[in-house]
Amino acid sequence: MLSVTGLESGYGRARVLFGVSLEVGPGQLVCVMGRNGVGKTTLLNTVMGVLPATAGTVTFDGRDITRLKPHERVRLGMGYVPQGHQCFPQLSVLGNLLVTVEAAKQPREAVDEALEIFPALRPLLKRSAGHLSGGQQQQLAMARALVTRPRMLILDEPTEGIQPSIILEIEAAIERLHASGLAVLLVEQYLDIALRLADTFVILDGGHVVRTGAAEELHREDVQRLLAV
Amino acid sequence: ETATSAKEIKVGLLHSLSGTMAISEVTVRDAELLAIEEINKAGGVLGKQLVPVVEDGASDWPTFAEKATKLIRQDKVATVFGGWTSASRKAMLPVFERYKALLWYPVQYEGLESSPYIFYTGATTNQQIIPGLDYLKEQGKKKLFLVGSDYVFPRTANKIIKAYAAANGMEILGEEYTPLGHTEYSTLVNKVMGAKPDAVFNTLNGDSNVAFFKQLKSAGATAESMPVLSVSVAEEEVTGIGVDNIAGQPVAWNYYQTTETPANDAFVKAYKAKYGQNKVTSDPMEAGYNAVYLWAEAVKKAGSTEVEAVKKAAPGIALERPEGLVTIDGENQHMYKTARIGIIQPDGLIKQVWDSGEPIKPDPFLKGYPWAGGLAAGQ
Amino acid sequence: MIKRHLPFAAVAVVALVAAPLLLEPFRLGLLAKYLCYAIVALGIGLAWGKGGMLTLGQGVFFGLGGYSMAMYLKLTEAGDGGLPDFMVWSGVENLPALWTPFANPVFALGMAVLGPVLLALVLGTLVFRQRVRGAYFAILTQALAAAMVILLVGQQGLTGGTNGMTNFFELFGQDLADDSTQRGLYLVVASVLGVLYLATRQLVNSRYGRLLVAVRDGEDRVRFLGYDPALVKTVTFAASAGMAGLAGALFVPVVGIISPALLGVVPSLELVVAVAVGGRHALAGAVLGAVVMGYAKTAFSEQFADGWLYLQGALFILVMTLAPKGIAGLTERLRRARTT
Amino acid sequence: MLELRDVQVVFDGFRALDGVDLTVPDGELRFLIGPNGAGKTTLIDVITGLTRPAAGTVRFGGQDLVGRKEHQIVRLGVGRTFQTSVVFEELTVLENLDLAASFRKPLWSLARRRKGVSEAVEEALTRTGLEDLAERSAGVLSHGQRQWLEIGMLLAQRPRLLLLDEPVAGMSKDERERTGELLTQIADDHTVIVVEHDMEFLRRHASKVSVLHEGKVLVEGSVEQVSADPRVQEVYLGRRAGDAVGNRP
Amino acid sequence: MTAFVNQLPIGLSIGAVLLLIALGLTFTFGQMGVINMAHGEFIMAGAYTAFLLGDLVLALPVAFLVAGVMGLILERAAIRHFYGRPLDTLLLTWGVSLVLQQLARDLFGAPNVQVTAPSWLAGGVGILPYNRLFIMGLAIAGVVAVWAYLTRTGLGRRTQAVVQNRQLAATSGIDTGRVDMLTFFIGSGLAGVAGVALTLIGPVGPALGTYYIVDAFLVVVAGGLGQLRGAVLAAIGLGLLNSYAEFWSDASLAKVIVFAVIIAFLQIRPQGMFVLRSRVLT
Ligand SMILES: Nc1ncnc2c1ncn2[C@@H]1O[C@H](COP(=O)(O)OP(=O)(O)OP(=O)(O)O)[C@@H](O)[C@H]1O
Ligand SMILES: Nc1ncnc2c1ncn2[C@@H]1O[C@H](COP(=O)(O)OP(=O)(O)OP(=O)(O)O)[C@@H](O)[C@H]1O
Ligand SMILES: NC(N)=O
Ligand SMILES: [Mg+2]
Ligand SMILES: [Mg+2]
Repeated sequence: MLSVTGLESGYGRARVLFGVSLEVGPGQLVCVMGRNGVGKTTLLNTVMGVLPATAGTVTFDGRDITRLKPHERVRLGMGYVPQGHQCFPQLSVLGNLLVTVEAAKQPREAVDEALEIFPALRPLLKRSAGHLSGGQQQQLAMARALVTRPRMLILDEPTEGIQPSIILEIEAAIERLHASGLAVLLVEQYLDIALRLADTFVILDGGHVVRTGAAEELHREDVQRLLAV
Repeated sequence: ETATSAKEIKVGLLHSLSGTMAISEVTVRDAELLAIEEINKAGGVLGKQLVPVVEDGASDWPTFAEKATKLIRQDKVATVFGGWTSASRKAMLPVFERYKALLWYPVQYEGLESSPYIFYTGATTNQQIIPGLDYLKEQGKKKLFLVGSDYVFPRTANKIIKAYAAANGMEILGEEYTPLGHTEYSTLVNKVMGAKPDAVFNTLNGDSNVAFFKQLKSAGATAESMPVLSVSVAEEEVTGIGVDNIAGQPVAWNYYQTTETPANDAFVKAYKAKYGQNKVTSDPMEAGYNAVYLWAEAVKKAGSTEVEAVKKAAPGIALERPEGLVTIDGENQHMYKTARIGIIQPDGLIKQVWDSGEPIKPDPFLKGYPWAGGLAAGQ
Repeated sequence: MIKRHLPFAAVAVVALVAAPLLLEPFRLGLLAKYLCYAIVALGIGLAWGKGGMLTLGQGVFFGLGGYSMAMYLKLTEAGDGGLPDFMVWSGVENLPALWTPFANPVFALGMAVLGPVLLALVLGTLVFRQRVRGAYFAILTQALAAAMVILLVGQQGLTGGTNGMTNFFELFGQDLADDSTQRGLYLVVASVLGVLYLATRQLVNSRYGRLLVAVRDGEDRVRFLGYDPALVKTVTFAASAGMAGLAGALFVPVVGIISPALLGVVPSLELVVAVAVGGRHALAGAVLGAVVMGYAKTAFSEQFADGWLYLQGALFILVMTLAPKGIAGLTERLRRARTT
Repeated sequence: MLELRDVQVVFDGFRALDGVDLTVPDGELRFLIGPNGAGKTTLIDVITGLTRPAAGTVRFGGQDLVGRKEHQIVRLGVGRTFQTSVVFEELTVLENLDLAASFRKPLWSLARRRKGVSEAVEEALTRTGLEDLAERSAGVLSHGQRQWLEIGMLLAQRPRLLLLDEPVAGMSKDERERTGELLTQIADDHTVIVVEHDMEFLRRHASKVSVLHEGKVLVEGSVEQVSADPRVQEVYLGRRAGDAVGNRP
Repeated sequence: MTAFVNQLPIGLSIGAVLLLIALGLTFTFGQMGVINMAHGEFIMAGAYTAFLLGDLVLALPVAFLVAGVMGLILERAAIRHFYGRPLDTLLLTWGVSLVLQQLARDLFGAPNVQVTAPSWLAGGVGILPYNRLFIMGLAIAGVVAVWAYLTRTGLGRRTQAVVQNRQLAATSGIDTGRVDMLTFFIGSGLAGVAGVALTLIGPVGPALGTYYIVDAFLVVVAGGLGQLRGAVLAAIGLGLLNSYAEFWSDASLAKVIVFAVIIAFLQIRPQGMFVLRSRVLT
């Protein structure tokens, strides 16, 4: 479904990714792991077109999307939850969802579906998103990605700053979405969750893929060693 | 390299070609260029062609000073024709005095000045403002309201008007100034209407006139119910204000496009031929046009473009100009000029309704007016 | 160390030795004028480039400095008991009390710097303490410039109105019309600029400079580092105001006129634009920008009296779009390109 | 000692804090947990002067903190980090730390060039392991590295009371471990309050925990006590992971 | 006394003028964070459109288009490289304004031109001429339209999303480029409409824009950047203040008083009349 080959990118003259390749099959959940600063976010941003790729290609559904604008990728069915619980702070929670649903040209029901999955947002619908707590914003961000009815979800540390019970809910939600056939590209720091969810791992270090493999093939210790400082 | 090379004489033209004053000054520059072209066609001065060096004063007084310096020191022009606002003249004055160069200033102004290095070809107060006041008095307008732009010309003019009023049994009901470029006149109009004067004496300059007349008109004032005598609104400004808004109002000048002299027929024709049939001529344009001819005449008489020689030759030079006979006064380097009151016509031109009959001797310090005793103190 | 100061030394030699020898008096006078603007630009570079305070009202401080100096010059000229020329034609009969102390050159020069500094301190305290910043601050300072002009114009008897003050003859006994006086003035201006440049550079390279950058990029965060950003900004703003004031005081004898037109919205903006063109991130860029834009304005308007605004505007738009970091940013890029 | 009594914060009619009482003695490492939106960050905001409480008192070391400006509170020895890290991107890591360490110096003395590296900065660098990045500008740091830098800046400030808002969010397991050790060390001679959602981190490093819920302190106690509390399980922890997975459709 | 009472409607009508000239600015400023110094020249373009057409009513939509397209070109050619750097756009657009003024001078000549007001605008009720009432009506219509656009349409919401978080907007599926163009088109178009209205009361010349731009900015600042309700209240407040200050003193002093009051006001409401706070640190 998504296939990344030889991807390079960076910031100005500083290169961060050095030829990253990975594959997300239809309905597959691929988890990207790696220490802080290895380039996980950079990878996802490049896949989404927020950062231009300096080399390599990104294809989605067999189509080369390396040069497409971010919003075009969204309309092809890529839903993105960036790192750091971002939102449109001066729009209400509902406004945040509506603006996304409209931009992605999806019906209003998509909003209700997303709220099913994140019921904690219901009482907050009228509140300015900028006033929400960090955890609330993160749930909103997930919901916002869902209302575009993506065929593939790209999540950058979705559990960051979330209370344990909701982490479980988010995990359950990801699991459920995955089960329903959605492809997922996930960056996750909680090893347990990653191990429970992922079909395949990609471990990054210094902008290179140092290990990839199916979940079964990777031993917990192995992963831990690769992620150690 | 000097101004007078073998074949040509450089002269400077220094007006605002950009900024608020461009509205008025560009046309003066155009009239001066016309004069230069005509003189050159007629063989030039002392057998040499005049070459204009044009600079932009940019409606900014210090720029006038800088460009004047440049014209004098760098281009070494024989003389400069330039300026409109008194502020620009005051900025240039020290430059011309310092370098002992000549400036020809073409606009009516507030008087109380007489620089040995400036020739004033526009009216001084006794050739415009005082005749204007005489006219109002004659019309039985006893209560006046003074409206002006906030700078030296209107403020000084209004001082003179107040002194005149005190001496002539007139009453000043109010005196208001607005910044140059001001466009919101509803409050001022309300004040004027509230004061119920017999007439308004208007010394606004530039764009403000447009806003003032438009807003006065839409407040219901007409030339009959509220005559406004203007001293800085000429044919050119009438176009921008819109004839509808100002028709019927009186103005005071020395020249109108309609002034009937043979020289004027030629001037108007030549100007329209050069710049377009829909263009109008006005008093400051004519004064700028005259300035070039008067200087050329003085140069011929002196046989040289040398400043002191020209200054010496100038007094007494008398030429038939579009406004009639103009004579350079030897005492103060102002001109003898005929005062004229006109009424703005529906076609945008101005019809003369009164004139002084003969050129008036310039009296920049109003020495001939006893009531003006205190005004020129210290000069 | 020596290498770092080499460019500065080279520029200093050219400015102090070569320029007075090579340029004719009129051009040298113009250069002196640009250098006065460069002093203001240096202050803007400090306040805006380093401190993020886009001040669109720097002309006000420049003007306060200029008027202080002009008042002194007018009073020396009028002599004991005399009145400046414009007061005479404005109908003022006695010297206003405000004017009296300006007969003293030390007071006048002191006020040229202190006046702007005090005004900036008051204004800065008022607005920065209330966390007015960014575009708000820019527009407020612009309004300040507009209001200042109107105030000056309205007080004709006190300030000379729109005309401002002109017609100065001598400074400390030297004839201002004299070319040698003008040359001397040029050297003074150039030296003052050099000294201020070095001092400002020292300041931005110090911890204070880092703090200023921090305030620019994250005022709120700085609070939680234990600093009072309002104080840091106010002090910096006052320093830049002081520089503008000094520049104004030098400007008056050099150019021979001070008027409201020199300190309104447009000239204030022009100075900021010059800084942007030169490159606001580098102090040298600010200085360079003032000289380049000053020269460009003169050259364009002399060459194309009718359409020079096109060129001025176009030059500026081009620099801003093609080299957003200004000329200094370009040289920086060139240097990097060479080293890598 | 930090003492909060009946602190109330209201935003447009919404009660973010609804009578919080909290006492943290000197030298304690206190963890603060609670559901998203419980008011943890707001509580830190109140202590550090970013938010003004509608009612209640905040005292630290005998001083009343309410009504003081942010920088004045810092000068009393209270330092904090933010949930989303804010560092000065144009300055180097070293300069960021140096600035944090210098706030006690009078303003005029800052006008001198920095010479060398002060002890506090040196220590912050080693403790956060950012030595190699010292000369890099902070703008190029990744999310996690920024988090470290924030903690480093806090250390360089040498406060008496440290307030950390989710310091390990987004860190890998190993890094969390290192941060935990660092916090335990710091707590030896400082009072520390840490807001965290990572229960494993808590179990390893926390002794005393306060649970905030809907603007009130729900319970206080050891990690075990708190995690065993059914109310905490209900509002915060959720049911056991196994159950949750089992519940999925 | 009547003069005093008259100042009230006069103040309101000054406020309407201020609102009309600031509306487009509020829009681009608030929605895009762009401080457009060329706004005044878009106003001028609207006024010249009225001059060329000679029909005020027809000129309203045409001027909206003309100024809007000019804005569109400016946005595409230059401003889009400057998003997130409002202070730089301020300077850039100032350069543009210089060029446009000169262009007008070359196209239409330096002197003012005259736009004849339609005869049905002659006369008035009480102190208020019909043309002032017309401007008031136009201002109200403009405010309602902008308000409806921002709060009642998806486009408006998208516009807000882009200004609040450009990158997030893009990755949420919003075509930021199109939103920018549209926003700038509308903001500039509103300037064009203001320009048509101003032909009723002021000069029409190359410097037209410069007369109004500082006042327009003050409205925007006092209102709270880009806040529609703020702009409305600020315009009315400043209009009344202006009218009474000038009534008691003079036009010059009134401007200084207005400035002083704004500074004082910002001591109480530092971010303007209305401010949307967010918890995110700068
Ligand atoms: N805006 C930027 N400019 C320059 N360099 C950057 C920028 N953002 C990140 N980097 C650099 O790129 C590298 C990779 O950063 P990235 O954010 O992709 O890491 P990450 O793997 O997502 O880390 P984390 O787990 O902390 O989120 C970092 O080492 C950082 O130094
Ligand atoms: N400025 C504000 N205006 C309105 N509501 C606010 C504001 N600040 C916070 N809130 C609300 O107050 C509540 C407490 O927020 P706070 O950020 O303190 O939660 P938290 O406990 O830190 O949550 P998290 O763990 O998700 O970071 C939230 O419901 C939030 O929406
Ligand atoms: N002389 C004038 N009109 O300023
Ligand atoms: Mg990341
Ligand atoms: Mg929080």
